[in-house]
Amino acid sequence: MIWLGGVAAFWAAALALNVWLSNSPWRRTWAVRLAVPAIFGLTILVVWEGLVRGLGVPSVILPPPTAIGARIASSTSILWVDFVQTFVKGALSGYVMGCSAAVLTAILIDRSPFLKRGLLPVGNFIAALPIIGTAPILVMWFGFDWQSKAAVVVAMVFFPVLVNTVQGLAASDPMQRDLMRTWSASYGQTLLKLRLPAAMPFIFNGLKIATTLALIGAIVAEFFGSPIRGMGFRISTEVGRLALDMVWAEIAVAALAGSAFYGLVALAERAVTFWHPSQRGE
Amino acid sequence: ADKLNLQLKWVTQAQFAGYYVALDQGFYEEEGLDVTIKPGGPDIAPVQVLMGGGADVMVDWMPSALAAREAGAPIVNIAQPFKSSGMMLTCLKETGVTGPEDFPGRTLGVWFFGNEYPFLSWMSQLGIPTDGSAGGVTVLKQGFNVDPLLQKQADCISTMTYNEYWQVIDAGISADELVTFKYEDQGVATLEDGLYVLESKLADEAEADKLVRFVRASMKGWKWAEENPDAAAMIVLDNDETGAQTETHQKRMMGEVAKLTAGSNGALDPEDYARTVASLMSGGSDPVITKEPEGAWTHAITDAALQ
Amino acid sequence: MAGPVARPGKGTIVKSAVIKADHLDLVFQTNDGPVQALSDVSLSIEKGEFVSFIGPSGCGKTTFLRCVAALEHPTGGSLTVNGLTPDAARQARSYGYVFQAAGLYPWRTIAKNIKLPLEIMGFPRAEQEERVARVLELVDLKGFGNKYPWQLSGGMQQRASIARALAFDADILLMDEPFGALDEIVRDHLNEQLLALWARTGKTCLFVTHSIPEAVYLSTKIVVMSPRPGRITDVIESPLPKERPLDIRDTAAFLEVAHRVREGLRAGHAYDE
Amino acid sequence: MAGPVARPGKGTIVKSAVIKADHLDLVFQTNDGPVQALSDVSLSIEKGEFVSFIGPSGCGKTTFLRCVAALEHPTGGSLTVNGLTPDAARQARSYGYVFQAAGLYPWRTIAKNIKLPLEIMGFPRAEQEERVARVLELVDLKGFGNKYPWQLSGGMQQRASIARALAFDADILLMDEPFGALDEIVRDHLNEQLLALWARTGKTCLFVTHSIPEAVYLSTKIVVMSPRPGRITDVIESPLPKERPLDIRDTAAFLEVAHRVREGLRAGHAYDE
Amino acid sequence: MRSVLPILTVVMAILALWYGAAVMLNRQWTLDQAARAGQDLTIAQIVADTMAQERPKLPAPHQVGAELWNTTGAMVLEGRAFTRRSLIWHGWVTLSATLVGFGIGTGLGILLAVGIVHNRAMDMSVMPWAIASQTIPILAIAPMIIVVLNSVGISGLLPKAIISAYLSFFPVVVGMVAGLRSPDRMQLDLLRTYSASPSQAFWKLRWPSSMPYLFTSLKVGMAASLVGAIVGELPTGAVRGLGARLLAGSYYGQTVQIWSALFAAAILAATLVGIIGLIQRITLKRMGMAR
Ligand SMILES: Nc1ncnc2c1ncn2[C@@H]1O[C@H](COP(=O)(O)OP(=O)(O)OP(=O)(O)O)[C@@H](O)[C@H]1O
Ligand SMILES: Nc1ncnc2c1ncn2[C@@H]1O[C@H](COP(=O)(O)OP(=O)(O)OP(=O)(O)O)[C@@H](O)[C@H]1O
Ligand SMILES: Cc1ncc(C[n+]2csc(CCO)c2C)c(N)n1
Ligand SMILES: [Mg+2]
Ligand SMILES: [Mg+2]
Repeated sequence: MIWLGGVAAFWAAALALNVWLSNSPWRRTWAVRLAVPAIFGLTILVVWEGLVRGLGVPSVILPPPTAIGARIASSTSILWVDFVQTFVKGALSGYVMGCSAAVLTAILIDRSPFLKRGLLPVGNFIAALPIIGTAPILVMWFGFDWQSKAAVVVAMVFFPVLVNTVQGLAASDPMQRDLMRTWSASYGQTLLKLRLPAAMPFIFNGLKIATTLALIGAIVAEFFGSPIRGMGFRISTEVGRLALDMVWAEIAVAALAGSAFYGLVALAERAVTFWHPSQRGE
Repeated sequence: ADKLNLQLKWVTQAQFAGYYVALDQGFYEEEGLDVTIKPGGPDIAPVQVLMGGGADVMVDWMPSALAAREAGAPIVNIAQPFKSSGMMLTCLKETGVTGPEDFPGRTLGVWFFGNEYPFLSWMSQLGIPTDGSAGGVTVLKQGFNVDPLLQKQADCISTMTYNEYWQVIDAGISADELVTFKYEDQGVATLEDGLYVLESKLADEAEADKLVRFVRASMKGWKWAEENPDAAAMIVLDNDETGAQTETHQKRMMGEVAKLTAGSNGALDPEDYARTVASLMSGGSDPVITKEPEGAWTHAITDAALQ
Repeated sequence: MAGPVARPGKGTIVKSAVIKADHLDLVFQTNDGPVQALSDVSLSIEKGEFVSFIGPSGCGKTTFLRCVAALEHPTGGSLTVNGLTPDAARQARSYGYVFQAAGLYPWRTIAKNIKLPLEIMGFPRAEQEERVARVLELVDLKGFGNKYPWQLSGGMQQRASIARALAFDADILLMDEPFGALDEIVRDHLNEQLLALWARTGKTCLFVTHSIPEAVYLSTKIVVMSPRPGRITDVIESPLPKERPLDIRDTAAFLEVAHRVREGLRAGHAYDE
Repeated sequence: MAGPVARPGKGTIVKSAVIKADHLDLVFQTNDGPVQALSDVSLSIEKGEFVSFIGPSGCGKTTFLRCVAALEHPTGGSLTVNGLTPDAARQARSYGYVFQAAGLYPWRTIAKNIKLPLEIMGFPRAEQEERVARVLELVDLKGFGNKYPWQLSGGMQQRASIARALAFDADILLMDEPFGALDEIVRDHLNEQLLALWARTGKTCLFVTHSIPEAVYLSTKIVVMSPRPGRITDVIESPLPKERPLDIRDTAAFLEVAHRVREGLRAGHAYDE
Repeated sequence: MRSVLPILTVVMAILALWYGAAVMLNRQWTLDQAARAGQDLTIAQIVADTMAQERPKLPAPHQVGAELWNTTGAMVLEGRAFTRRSLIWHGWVTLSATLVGFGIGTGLGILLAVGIVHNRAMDMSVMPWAIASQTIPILAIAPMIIVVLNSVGISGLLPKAIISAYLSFFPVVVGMVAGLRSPDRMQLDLLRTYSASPSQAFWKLRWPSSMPYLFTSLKVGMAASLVGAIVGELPTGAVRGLGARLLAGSYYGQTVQIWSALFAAAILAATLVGIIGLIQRITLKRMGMAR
């Protein structure tokens, strides 16, 4: 009861603090922008801890955040090895390959209306194939190590990026395209100087969605066969061993890495599409 | 009738024929039980379901059950319908593996998710490292099918006598192209499919009585299945909701499973238990369990059920 | 292919038509059925002329300019530019086009926007810089080269787009209401500048405007159009001299031309009740 | 609450100021530092006046109108509307605002767009219909009520947005370059209509324009502004009678006022070299 | 209808590639079998065999097609559309969880978006965590969700639906936040000059102008929902539904069954997305937003 009461009190206090902060004059500052979500996150953790302890939830069902934190601290080397295997080798390489292939394909499709009308609907259909089904097949084709994980990631990120890029390439203002025509610019010049820059906001939309997909894809693919390291391997193995604190430690790393990845791409977006109204802000 | 949920370790197949027979033939009903059988799957940890209250009884292997007990889950073996282990390591002959001494340097497929303990303790008894260090084996986390052997991604994979082995055969590889190492033959057998409950159930008299009736009916089911393997396989097939199981495979599986249950009347043989514990504790620097478990099994239920 | 030299003004000698439209028709196919945007438009423009197009909204002024620039293809009649098809003339990079809206690329600074056509046409780097500096000065935007378009007011953006069209010295300038967003003073100023540029370089200018004084002040020839379907109702050769100070707008000759234009325009509207 | 009565211009009789700005300042905080959009603006507008604002692009005309409509909040000085704060006046629904661009909602037909403020202010249903019909007629859009905005030309859209502002009969009309996108003939026509409406209803009008003749033709008072920072450089009380046929534009009195406005405007520009 | 020819061409190209790949990938097995039997095979025999294996590495298109027909159309003809061997029945099981999950996810997503747009504290604190939530591998926590829900007595359809809601709410939040914020400053200012209340502003401006975004996110959300339902089926004991079929096929190395379940899922997704597209077209046309 003490726990539950404490949780309610903390929650109310944090909420009040956040409402105050986000309406305060400093709401545009870096510190507050980071603090508000951090306080929100802290609230979740405290509520979680309180509920687990207050309700006596067994730790094989849901461990409290403190136990997870302790586990993270004591298992950094394992977590690092897993991170390298899954994120760096699997997710990142697949992300880079999948996204570049998608952009190149989009340019190809864009050159040919025939392909555009033919490939996009079929592509959308193929994108609807659930990865749970394709992952075992790709593991069968590409083996156990990170290559098959990268293949799953490629399959996952390809179509969101493709569709966004195709849409983006069509987004340049007709007047600006006419302008290029009056200068009798070549296709390559128009692409490089007008259509790609104008497509950037859309491409980044795809790239951002793809970051979370890449990580999920790499982890999930490991459920279907892997070497004995990697975040997905660890998660499924440790669930079987009832080491739920380790499972949540991996999940925490995944969430952190995923958010950081997303944040990096969002930063790159800011730098590249600084000119877009959505980036120029209020 | 008293409600009772049974959590299986894996999907509906002849491995669990005894329970389906008991349900189908009305043995549970006769005992005044209303049993629901929950199939498992690759992501289901039966202990978790038990702890979460989703099931009253679970089927699990002793290594993972004892490991869970050491991790703080108060589970107790109340019956052991499987006498022998069906686990094997199956290798392609063409790889040149002839005995355990050939393992170093090889790639071996292993099931994880709590099923890795028998393998790990075998390897540590052989003194072969599994962590990728020199002179050791490369371990792969094997998915739920036999692809790694067929695709030659592994030299050997884990199989069960009643299941995966036949899938390899079905895939067109004949028995004489395979080398198999049964855990039983290697002297590292650990107890498989036993029935486990939470300690608290045993303390409650009404619950304990329910369990007695459950074990009695289940063993009746098992013996029925052993005597009528084909009919039992058909019952399993009737209970498979995926519609993916085939008659041949289930009949064959039932035949193999019958060999494993043959020596058991349901009561846990303390010697088997002792051997399993010894095997699990012998793991050198990294044993599966570190100390002799206490109160991890009881004859109370079987004694009452079988008198 | 350099055409024979022209003699602008009222000269009587044989002239070479830079732009020659002959019974031009253009029909847009839309969902609601065909829209006749241009109907039987015949017009001949000589080298060095300054031609204004004036007419109510939707009469086809923009469409005609787009035909000249080969951005639209007539469905009937013939159109030649420098004796070539419009497409060939475009490939020869004969046009500078100023659109109705500024249309600057938001990811390029003003200077880089002006440099864009120079890059595409492959001017040497040093010359690019020099030309950018020159046209920026011409439209009074010196010092704003490093700003992004959204950091400028609407009028400044419009001037930047004019600078962009002037930078590569095309023979033919097509300008679609370039001064629409500007206030009267800036407009007067730019009118003067444009006239000076035209007099100095002998370019051929096609200029769309809604302002009668502006049309009269700038042009050697004023084309009045009427809508539905877009037709030319009047072509007025201006009697004004080539030298035109701003106060020429108060002379009787000027007012007379303006009056004729206004009458022509009014005929196209329905407010005569 | 009603503030003390102001004594504008040279008039000696006591009038009631509808809008009273006193040493108004407005500074925008931007990434590049503060931008002073309005500086020390003092102005008093009486009920029934027609006030035009004219000045170079970026001088703060729009900003001043937005302050009056409580869409922007001054950083210094005081501003009252009907003796209330602009916010309170807005809550009393005292304004009709016509923005620089039409800004119609694309998912509503023209009639529904005009009906929008009526719905929000809770007019009875029958009256809504009746008012929509009336203002559609006023701006010559009868028969177009069921069209969607994109089915109309730019000029028609602009007129629809004027109709929308007129529909609920606010006491104060704020119009930001409402006729910018229209050609001269349509513009003349709408000028006449607006003047007639104003004369009939006695509304107070604040009107931004870039056209000097338009400002002079419409206004009882012309406010000339200059940029950086936005200041009022001249306030001209028009000597023209209330009754104004279109050809009043050729009278000497008209030309004189226009001249004064032009001079005031020119002072704000840098083209004096 | 201009698209028919291009689509057919692309489909043909894919089928050709697919057949080629099937021959390449399945060849080894054929050769191994022949070598074991001591036979020599001609090319034609090899090709024929690669397309008729029982457990091919990559089943040929016609094998998948036949399996799909046998488990759907043929079942219907026999009047056994709702038996366990029918993909229609399994599809229905998945579909019901998908739809419930989609409903929950969409509702939640829209509510969150409304909150984010109207409340600055929510905007600043919730969005980063919504992003983080999507980086959590769902397959990892799905079993735990099922167990936790089980322990409070919820089982059956709902746990699966909750997982599919978890996957589908995110695209809806992102899309609707963008959509509800899409009115430009002038459109908002106009309402302020009328001194419209926040709810009037919502219903008369924000909501209608968010419609195009809503439908786009509904499409993405629907596809995500289906994936969620399939994922949710794996740890529920994998007894019924397309996920169970996939798993069972995978477990027994029955590639033909995997591929047919996979295609059934994709067809289901395409149909659902198509239906939303249709509603979108009708609605936007009614609203006058489609030209
Ligand atoms: N792409 C198009 N498709 C269909 N109709 C068009 C198209 N472009 C223009 N039109 C129609 O052709 C006619 C002429 O249009 P145009 O743009 O040339 O008018 P304009 O004289 O430039 O008018 P404004 O003064 O408004 O710029 C109009 O009725 C217009 O609706
Ligand atoms: N939201 C804003 N943030 C920062 N600066 C602004 C903002 N709005 C206007 N300004 C600046 O304030 C000044 C006055 O702008 P305003 O829009 O009032 O000009 P204007 O007189 O209406 O010009 P125009 O004739 O082009 O409409 C300009 O320098 C402009 O850049
Ligand atoms: C992920 C995964 N884990 C284990 C098995 C193997 N398996 C199937 S049945 C069975 C016995 C327990 O019921 C075992 C160990 C698998 N195929 N996939
Ligand atoms: Mg035009
Ligand atoms: Mg303005």
